[in-house]
Amino acid sequence: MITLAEVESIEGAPGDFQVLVRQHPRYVDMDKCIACGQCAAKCPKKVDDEYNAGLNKRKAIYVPYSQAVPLKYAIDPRYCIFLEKGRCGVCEKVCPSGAINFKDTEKTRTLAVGSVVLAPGFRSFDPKGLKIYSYGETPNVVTSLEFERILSATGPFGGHLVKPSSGKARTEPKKIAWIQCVGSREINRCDHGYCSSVCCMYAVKQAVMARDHSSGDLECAIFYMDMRTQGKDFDRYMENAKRNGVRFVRARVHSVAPPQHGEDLSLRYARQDGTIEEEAFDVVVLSTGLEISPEVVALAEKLGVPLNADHFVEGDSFDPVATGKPGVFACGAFTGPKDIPHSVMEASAAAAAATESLAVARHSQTHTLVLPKEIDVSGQPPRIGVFVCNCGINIGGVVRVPEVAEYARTLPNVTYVEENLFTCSQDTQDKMAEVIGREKLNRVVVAACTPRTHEPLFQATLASAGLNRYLFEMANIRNQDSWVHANDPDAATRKAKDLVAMAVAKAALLTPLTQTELPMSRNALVVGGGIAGLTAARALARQGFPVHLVEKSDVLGGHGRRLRATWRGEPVGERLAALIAELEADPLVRIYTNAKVAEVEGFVGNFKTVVTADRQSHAIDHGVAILATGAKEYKPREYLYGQHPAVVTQTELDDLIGSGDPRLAGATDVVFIQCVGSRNAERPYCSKVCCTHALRNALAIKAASPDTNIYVLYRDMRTYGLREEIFREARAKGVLFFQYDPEAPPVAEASGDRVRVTFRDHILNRPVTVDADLLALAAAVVSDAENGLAQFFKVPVDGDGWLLEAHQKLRPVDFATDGVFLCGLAHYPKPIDESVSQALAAAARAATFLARDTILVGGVVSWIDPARCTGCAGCVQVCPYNAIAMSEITGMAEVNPALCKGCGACAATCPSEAPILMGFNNRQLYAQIHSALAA
Amino acid sequence: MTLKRMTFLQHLLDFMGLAGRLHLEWISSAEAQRFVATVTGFTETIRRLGPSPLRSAALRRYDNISAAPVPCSGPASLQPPAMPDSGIQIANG
Amino acid sequence: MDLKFVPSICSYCGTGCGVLFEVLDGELVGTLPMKTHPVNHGKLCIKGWNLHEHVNSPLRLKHPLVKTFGRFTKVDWDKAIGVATDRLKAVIAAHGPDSVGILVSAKMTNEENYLAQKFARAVIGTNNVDHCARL
Amino acid sequence: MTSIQQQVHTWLEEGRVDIFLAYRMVEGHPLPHAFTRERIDETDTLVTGPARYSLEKFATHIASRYPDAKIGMVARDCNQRALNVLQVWNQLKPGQVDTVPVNCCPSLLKPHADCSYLEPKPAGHVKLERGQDPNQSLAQADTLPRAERFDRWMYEFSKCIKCYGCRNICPVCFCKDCSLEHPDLIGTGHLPPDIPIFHLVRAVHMAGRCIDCGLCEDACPAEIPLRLLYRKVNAIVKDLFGYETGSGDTLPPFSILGDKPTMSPQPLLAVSQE
Repeated sequence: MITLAEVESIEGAPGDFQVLVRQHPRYVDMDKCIACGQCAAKCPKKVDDEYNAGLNKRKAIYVPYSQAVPLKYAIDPRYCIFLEKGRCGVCEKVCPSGAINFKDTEKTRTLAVGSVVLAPGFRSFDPKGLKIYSYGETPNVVTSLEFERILSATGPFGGHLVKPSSGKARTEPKKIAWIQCVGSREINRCDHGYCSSVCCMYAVKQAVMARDHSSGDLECAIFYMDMRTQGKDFDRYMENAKRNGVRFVRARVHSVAPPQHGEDLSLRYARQDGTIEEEAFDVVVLSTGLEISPEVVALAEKLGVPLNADHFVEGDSFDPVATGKPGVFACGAFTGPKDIPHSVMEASAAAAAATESLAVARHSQTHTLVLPKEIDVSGQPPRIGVFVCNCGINIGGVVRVPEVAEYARTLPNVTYVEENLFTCSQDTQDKMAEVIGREKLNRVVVAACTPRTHEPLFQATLASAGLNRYLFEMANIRNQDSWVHANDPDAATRKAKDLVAMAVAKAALLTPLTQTELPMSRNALVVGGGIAGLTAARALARQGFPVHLVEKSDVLGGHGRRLRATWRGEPVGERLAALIAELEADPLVRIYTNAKVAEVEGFVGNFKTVVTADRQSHAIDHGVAILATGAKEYKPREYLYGQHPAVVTQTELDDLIGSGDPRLAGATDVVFIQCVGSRNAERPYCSKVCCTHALRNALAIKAASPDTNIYVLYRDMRTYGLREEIFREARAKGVLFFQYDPEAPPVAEASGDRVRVTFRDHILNRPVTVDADLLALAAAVVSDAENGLAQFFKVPVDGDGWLLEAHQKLRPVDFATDGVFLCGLAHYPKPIDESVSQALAAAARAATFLARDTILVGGVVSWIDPARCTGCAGCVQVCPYNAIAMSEITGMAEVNPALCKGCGACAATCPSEAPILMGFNNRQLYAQIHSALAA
Repeated sequence: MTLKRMTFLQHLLDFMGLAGRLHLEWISSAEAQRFVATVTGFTETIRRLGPSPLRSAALRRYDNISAAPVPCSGPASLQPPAMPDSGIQIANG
Repeated sequence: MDLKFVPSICSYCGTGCGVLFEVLDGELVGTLPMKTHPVNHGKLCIKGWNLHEHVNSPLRLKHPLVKTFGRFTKVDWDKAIGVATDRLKAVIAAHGPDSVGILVSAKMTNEENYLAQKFARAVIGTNNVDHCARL
Repeated sequence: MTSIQQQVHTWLEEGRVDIFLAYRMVEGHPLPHAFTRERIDETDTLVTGPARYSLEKFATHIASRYPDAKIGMVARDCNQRALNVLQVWNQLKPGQVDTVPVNCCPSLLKPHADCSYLEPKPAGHVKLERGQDPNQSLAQADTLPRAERFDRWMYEFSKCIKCYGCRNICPVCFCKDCSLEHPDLIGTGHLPPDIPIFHLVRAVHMAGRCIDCGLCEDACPAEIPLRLLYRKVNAIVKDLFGYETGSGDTLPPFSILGDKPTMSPQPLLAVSQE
């Protein structure tokens, strides 16, 4: 990890780049810094804390925020008194590990790499230039980023909702307004024509959270043009917010007037019908958009990566992470404004794309660690070694460590006790390994910091000394003790003793646990031959893994076959044909059409799936599976669909446009109705693609016959991100837009060959009737989940029928079950570029498993004691990983250690304690409890 | 699952007359303030509830029974069982 | 599949609670209190509830055993009684009859217990005789 | 021959069941009896019995030894509920037990269930003064002041002689290894058992299982009002999760993970002491 660094230049060609990196001095030795915080506590220089949007202060020596990785301090040379004036140096004096190095200098280095991924991110739009919102003039107008910090537990007010103007009094606001599209969808004042995609959702979230944090009944109002909550479960969240009292006002805010008398801010806004309103709020949040910072633009220029007019990477829907420079890839907000799940998908996609050409070099630079043979400790009485850590003064400054060490000597089974300044330092590790051998220790307890960060290190030391790595226990006397009770050394010392006694009590009962290696099949199974499935299959094949591709119909291509063009205008047919041709020619890819999955068993690395294709059965051994089963178009029951020939869906309209249907050429009036079958009670989700799709078709009709009137009846136009350009173009070309209310939807009646559509003009507020030659319905995207595949792979499906990923934000292509991944429409409606990203991401995640020779099974997993199991299957139901099954032979439950993640849900459920979580078994836990209560 | 079990147990303990001594809250590692507020609040609750009645109740019970058997007019089976004088360890004592 | 329910009386103490044995394929698998028994009205104490455990216990003595050189060895009844007689005689001769105590059990019938106390008093000549269910 | 005797006779004869559990009179006592095809004439002596034993528990013993046995039994409502629960918990296969439903004496508390044991017994004043009245309703038990509730329940628990009768007789207790004998959870070697842990552990394990048959209270030599306690357990499960224990349709709430949580944790107790 190279921090504080900038890329100066990239030379060479894909597969052989030389990257010149300039690293700024940190002035703190990362190897020595233990992040104890003494330096920052004593540093006399206070500066604005950028992380908290300048709402509070930090010191000149600092970590940006508490979860920063690496957790190492840095000196900010802009402010450091010593670096500026040569005096002070307090941090150097107080640092217990001598980590301060004022002589640190800037370094440059050249890295040899095969591919480059650019993920420089975005910055929040600065509304200071927009005078109309009074931002910067009055403290109670804040940006959404500032408000985010106000709500945060690690923020300036500790998570309390505070009106910024109230100072030390910390009074709560009573009424907050959010103004959407500040610095987005705006070409007059800030030249950001695009939609920032994420602000609608974060504003709703902030309003809900603000109400949660408020002690009273906080009034929240969101002023918006279109609510763009097109993501998975976002609409549901918004509807919930509405029900729970968040007010949504469709209005463009004209201005925010600073307080005249009192503290209230006055909002002037125009309603849709043109009436002007004025309303008072005590805090106004500006939902600022995303933009690419000038530094990033400069970097792109330096590297020769072409950007579009909005400074985002010029993209390609079928290659969404590529840049104009071969071998250089981009992801995240740099390729267009996007939310977290999409960014995470793109990040994995970039990893997939960047490693395709490097696959041949895989494992060429890895080293294998050789460990000594494990000592057999069975039958030996416990000989516990206790290592108590001072952590510099982190622990030792509060807890009287010598006293704790002395106490540890009195505990049963303890044969060796040692006190260290830093137990985690390399020399201590060497010494620990030596002590284990010399003192014949067979259990080790380290009383120090958290196992979360340090357990693997100590376990490795045990392994290097020939002890099983599970004969180790940690007592966290830092995070749980010295940090908490910093002002009470006596109590902290007592607690440290208790914690050590508990760890020793458990350690005496530890047993060695084994991990077995299972072979890993290198084959992948991809279910679904649409764009997502094809892309995933191609990505894996390019990585060198054999792929079995299963398609239920007789041809590959899925929905892509019916689409004319992407929103960027790329011809889908051509690109799809090229993709299919590449796969058909690839010897690593085996394609099964007219096929379906009939049977699945096994687990990651060792799946056995039976696929039936053309009445033949194929047994496939595979290591991973990617589910890309797609979705289908809703068959509308609304608006005379199926009853009148002039009513079609948008996909059918694609066909009409593609074939140059004469009905279109002669049409004078065409009506589009959006949200048909979406965002209703039955399907409370947004189908995401229809707004853009409809506008693409509108533009195609206008291009062929500019005089055709096109009426788009919509609820919210969701042309998110750079798609907003299409919306602007459509308006410029004369497409007419009418917003309708779901309570009063348009009415369609047959009128001879035409369809008479009646709707309300939202500006004139009176009914309008159009006799349309053609009525095109934006039909919902509907899950195709009835195929039962989810049950085969034991993966969850949500209430709307979409496959449910492991984590909606951070693990968007994984399931809780290892080795099964998802992508494409089966996950949620999405346009082609996002499907391709997700497919690449799924391939990248799958490759992380396929690249291994073996998988390790065992360790901290559950085991069911047959002597206690009554076969009630209670544990089977509560296992979140489907790792437990009933044995048909014994009638008892059995754990598959390859699937078990050691969560212990089974152990907590069984009244007979039949499931035993190895390494955390009940005997060990009871011993800890008894030890804690005995003190 | 934890939520289900703990909520159930809270109701059951309330039925037994032991309300307020069990509390469940989800606090992430980033929510130090909330953790402090919760622990402080819970400590304060426990302090106001006073020491566990279990201890004193157990002692009172044995005192009464061994010192003065209460007369009973009902069927024999309803009388408190006789307690031997020795050999009893007091629960939670 | 032979399931029988056998009513009986608990042999643990003198109360005489009614029990019901659940016998599956000739194996005693459970003990239940007899609901309608006038003594216990469907209730039992922990000993009564576990009568079947006693019968099925692997620790149960099924043969006479004699301890020689610190180890138990299986012998026939004659031999066992012979050893007991010889050793008791030796002890009484050396230390007098009061050096012997007899402990009997509720697992035996009333008649057997009667015989045991007779044996203690009339044969051995001691009053050291006691019974586990002496409530 | 009564109609039930006739029906059982036919079932055995036709092979609908291999064994039929009901009662017959033995020396004046109604005792459970297993009727079989081999001794089919015994069906003449079949009675449904004024006494009540946990026939379903015998059925599980048969089923564990003969997994394919077809078992018949007379079933009151409580027997039926127990069968439902035992099926949910995999101790009996669905359809393995065929029942002849019988009605039982009406009761004020549960008009459709056999609650004969609830015949009001004269309660000694000791009991009313210090313990919990077994005949009171849940609502009554809930309205006692908190401190009194506590004292009365602890008094009840203190009577326990740890005979394990409540567990042994329970038709839905089938664990091989019982938590009530767990040396780390329940203190050993003293009476009464750890208060209130012993009884609360059992109460918690009854959640989603107790079919409110009352056999435990019936078997308790110390007359602890266990049925009242477990009725509360069932009421909590019903209030919180909408689960009707004994209906047997679905798995109980503690054995399924459920979807996204719809509950929220209870707030800290605002201490307003009664």
